[in-house]
Amino acid sequence: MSRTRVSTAADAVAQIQDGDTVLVGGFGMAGMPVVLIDALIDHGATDLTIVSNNAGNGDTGLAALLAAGRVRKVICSFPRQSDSWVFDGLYRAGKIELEVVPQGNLAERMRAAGAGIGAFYSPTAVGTLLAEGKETRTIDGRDYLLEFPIRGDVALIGAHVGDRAGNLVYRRTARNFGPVMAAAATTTVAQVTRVAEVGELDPEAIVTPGIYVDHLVEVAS
Amino acid sequence: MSRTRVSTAADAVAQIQDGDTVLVGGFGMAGMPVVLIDALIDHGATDLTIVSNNAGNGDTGLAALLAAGRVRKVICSFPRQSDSWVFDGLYRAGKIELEVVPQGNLAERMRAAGAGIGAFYSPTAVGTLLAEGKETRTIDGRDYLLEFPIRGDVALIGAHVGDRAGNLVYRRTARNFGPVMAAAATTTVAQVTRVAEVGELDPEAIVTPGIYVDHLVEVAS
Amino acid sequence: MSGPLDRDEMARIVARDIPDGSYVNLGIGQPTKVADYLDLAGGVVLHTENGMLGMGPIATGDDVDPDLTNAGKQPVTELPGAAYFHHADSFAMMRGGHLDICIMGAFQVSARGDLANWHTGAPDAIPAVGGAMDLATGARDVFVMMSLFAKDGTAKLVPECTYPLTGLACVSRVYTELAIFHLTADGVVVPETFGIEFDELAERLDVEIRRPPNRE
Amino acid sequence: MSGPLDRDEMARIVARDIPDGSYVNLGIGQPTKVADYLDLAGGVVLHTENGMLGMGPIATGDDVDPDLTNAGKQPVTELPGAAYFHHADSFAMMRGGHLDICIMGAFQVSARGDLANWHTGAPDAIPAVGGAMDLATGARDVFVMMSLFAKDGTAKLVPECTYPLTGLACVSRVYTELAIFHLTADGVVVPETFGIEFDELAERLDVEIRRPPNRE
Repeated sequence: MSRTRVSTAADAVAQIQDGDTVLVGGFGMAGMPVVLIDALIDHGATDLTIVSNNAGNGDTGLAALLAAGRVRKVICSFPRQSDSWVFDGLYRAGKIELEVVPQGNLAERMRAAGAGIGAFYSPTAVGTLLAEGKETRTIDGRDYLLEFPIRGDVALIGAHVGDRAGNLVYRRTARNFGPVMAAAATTTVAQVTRVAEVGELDPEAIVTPGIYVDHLVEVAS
Repeated sequence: MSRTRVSTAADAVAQIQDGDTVLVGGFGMAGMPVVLIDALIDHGATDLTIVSNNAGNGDTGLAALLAAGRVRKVICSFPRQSDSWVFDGLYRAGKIELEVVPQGNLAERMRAAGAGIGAFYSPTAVGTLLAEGKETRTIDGRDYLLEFPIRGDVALIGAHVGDRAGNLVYRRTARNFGPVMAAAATTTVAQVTRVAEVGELDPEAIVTPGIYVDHLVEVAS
Repeated sequence: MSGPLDRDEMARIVARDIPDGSYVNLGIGQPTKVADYLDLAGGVVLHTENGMLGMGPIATGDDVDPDLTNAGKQPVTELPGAAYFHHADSFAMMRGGHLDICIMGAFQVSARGDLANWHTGAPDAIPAVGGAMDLATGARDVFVMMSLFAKDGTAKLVPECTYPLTGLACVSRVYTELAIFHLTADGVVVPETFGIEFDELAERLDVEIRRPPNRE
Repeated sequence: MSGPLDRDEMARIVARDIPDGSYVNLGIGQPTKVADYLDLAGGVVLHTENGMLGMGPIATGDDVDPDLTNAGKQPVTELPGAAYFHHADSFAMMRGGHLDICIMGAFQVSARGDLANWHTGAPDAIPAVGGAMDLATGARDVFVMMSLFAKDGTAKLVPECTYPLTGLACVSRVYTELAIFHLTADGVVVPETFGIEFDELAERLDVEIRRPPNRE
């Protein structure tokens, strides 16, 4: 019924090219596609731009991707954390580019990419350092900044269950960036704890329709 | 747990003022809040702006509101239908104002109102009669029109089940404009077939969180 | 084919040209019939802009549910794997370029792919656009199904549309009872005709047409 | 009150001032503690920007679920009536003005309500903003909880912020261990002090403060 394929992690990330923009889901560990990130490290693509809420924690996952020297630029809302020493070191050494985007603008810019919106006016960050270089406009007496879409070549997200048509449901706050990133990328890979048969999921409760999902990778939950 | 109240239709529409903008859900009869529209007719508010996909069918519902002379302006995507004789007559007699908005721009303009977006660039309608008077901008080689939010003073929508905290679920394609209008209006009234206790609805499957819903009106299904 | 296509044959030909795995939106009217010739269980997923993927055939009898309709407000059915979403999400899906093909009727299509299908331009007409402009702009490919000539005998595939436009340079193919037209960067290519010779077709149109490259 | 408030007393005072039925977002750190003094079962609904309404207290023991955290990534619980949504919907809710109150910490707040809480401005600091700017702009009311004086003794309620701003004219109230400040169009009003006389407080601040109108 759809083009979605059930793939191994290695096959699903095989098409990622050097220089690609990769959207990586998750907020903390909730929704973090750890198996897909490990596959991306093994895959070897480099010169990547990573869009994610954070810039890696500890020494695994995104931090390991950064440590391997594969990332040219990070677009995120909150790079600096108690355990973000890999990113911190690269940044202070001038070895990685950083674009800090307020969390809501980050989500909305990806939402715009998926929704075919050319740009939008957001009130967030008006009058701050993060407004520098952005076009401003007063609408009905309120000031806004012009924000442009963030598109991904590939999105790597974590979901709960996916059916063979690619429909996804999430669990609790692990939903976070998944639905937005799935729509914002040319190719979307979802790590799920179970692949269900078509028709198993409640059509009223599907959060990401299969049209947005190219690969399902089943992982141990 | 919330401010949502279970009300009669008459009480729920009592606050509507002359001159208000009222968002009315539904696509055809699916999701049409017929009981609330009848209550609005009885209430008597006039000089209204109605935002809805269509401009009334037959002689009941929105058409009856129009026939009663209560509507100054209609903002919709598709006024002209085989049974839209009430609107057609008023329009041809110059007794009602019409703003035709492409269906997707209509939905997105209300979404922007609910989401605090000041304006956005849409590719829809570029180069058409409906682009007249709109600001255009070329972004990455593609042309867009600047579209502004449509806010409602009140939204009248139809949903399936609502819990006492105001959380709503819908049925099938009756969902249509409901979630978008609920967020775009200062006050939202939802007609539901059943009021459930708090905790009955699956938190993963709630489509409109109670924060957007002020009144629930239970009607026979 | 021995003669011009009837409506069912046109629907079948359009369905034949839709690749398996496509996400497709069928416009109101004639395009709705294409569903009858698609493999909805195994191949093609239908989108309806009022908020659904996985739409099935028209519903009849006990299957009719007033909460489940297509964009033409006809009762339809739900297939396994279906998903529902609200209007803003539905048009985001469309505008964001996620639908492969949308099929619409038309008053006129220009050789460059401009589409006119929402407004006759008559001074007393009440304008009504629905989702046509969103679909024209949003779908990756727009196929038009229409009769090639209007009732007054004038061609509806034209050098420039005279009716108000729905979208600019958006149509990639036009299916008519007499021929299929591919609107390409290299001009209007006619891969098939039905009950008419290419030369006669060329004669009756103001738009320059070509045979496919491999037959030239 | 006999002396300056401790952290628990501050949290209790803030909770006291939140009307029943409010939708509230609690920032990371000190504001999280306010939850302990709110009637979450009957009165106030907590929003967490990672995608939830109806958040309950911090989870412990068997209730810990790695898929259920607050914005500070601490495990939390779900209350009856909770709803989940994705990040764009969550920040749309915030940016669209649907949250009644958000409570945040601060480095500095100006008399006009400018907020500085994301960046020390130190040249080697790595900037990280999270959702602070979205919350500052989006919530109808922003309450700040902070100590009134920095470790070096300088006041954090200032005529003009010297730290990089998070939002302009967004803070409506400041809760500190020594006093509550309402930032109004008519100036900074102090309805309550804790362990300090009004006149001494006025003496120690560069911001002009007033007693509430009915006590003047």
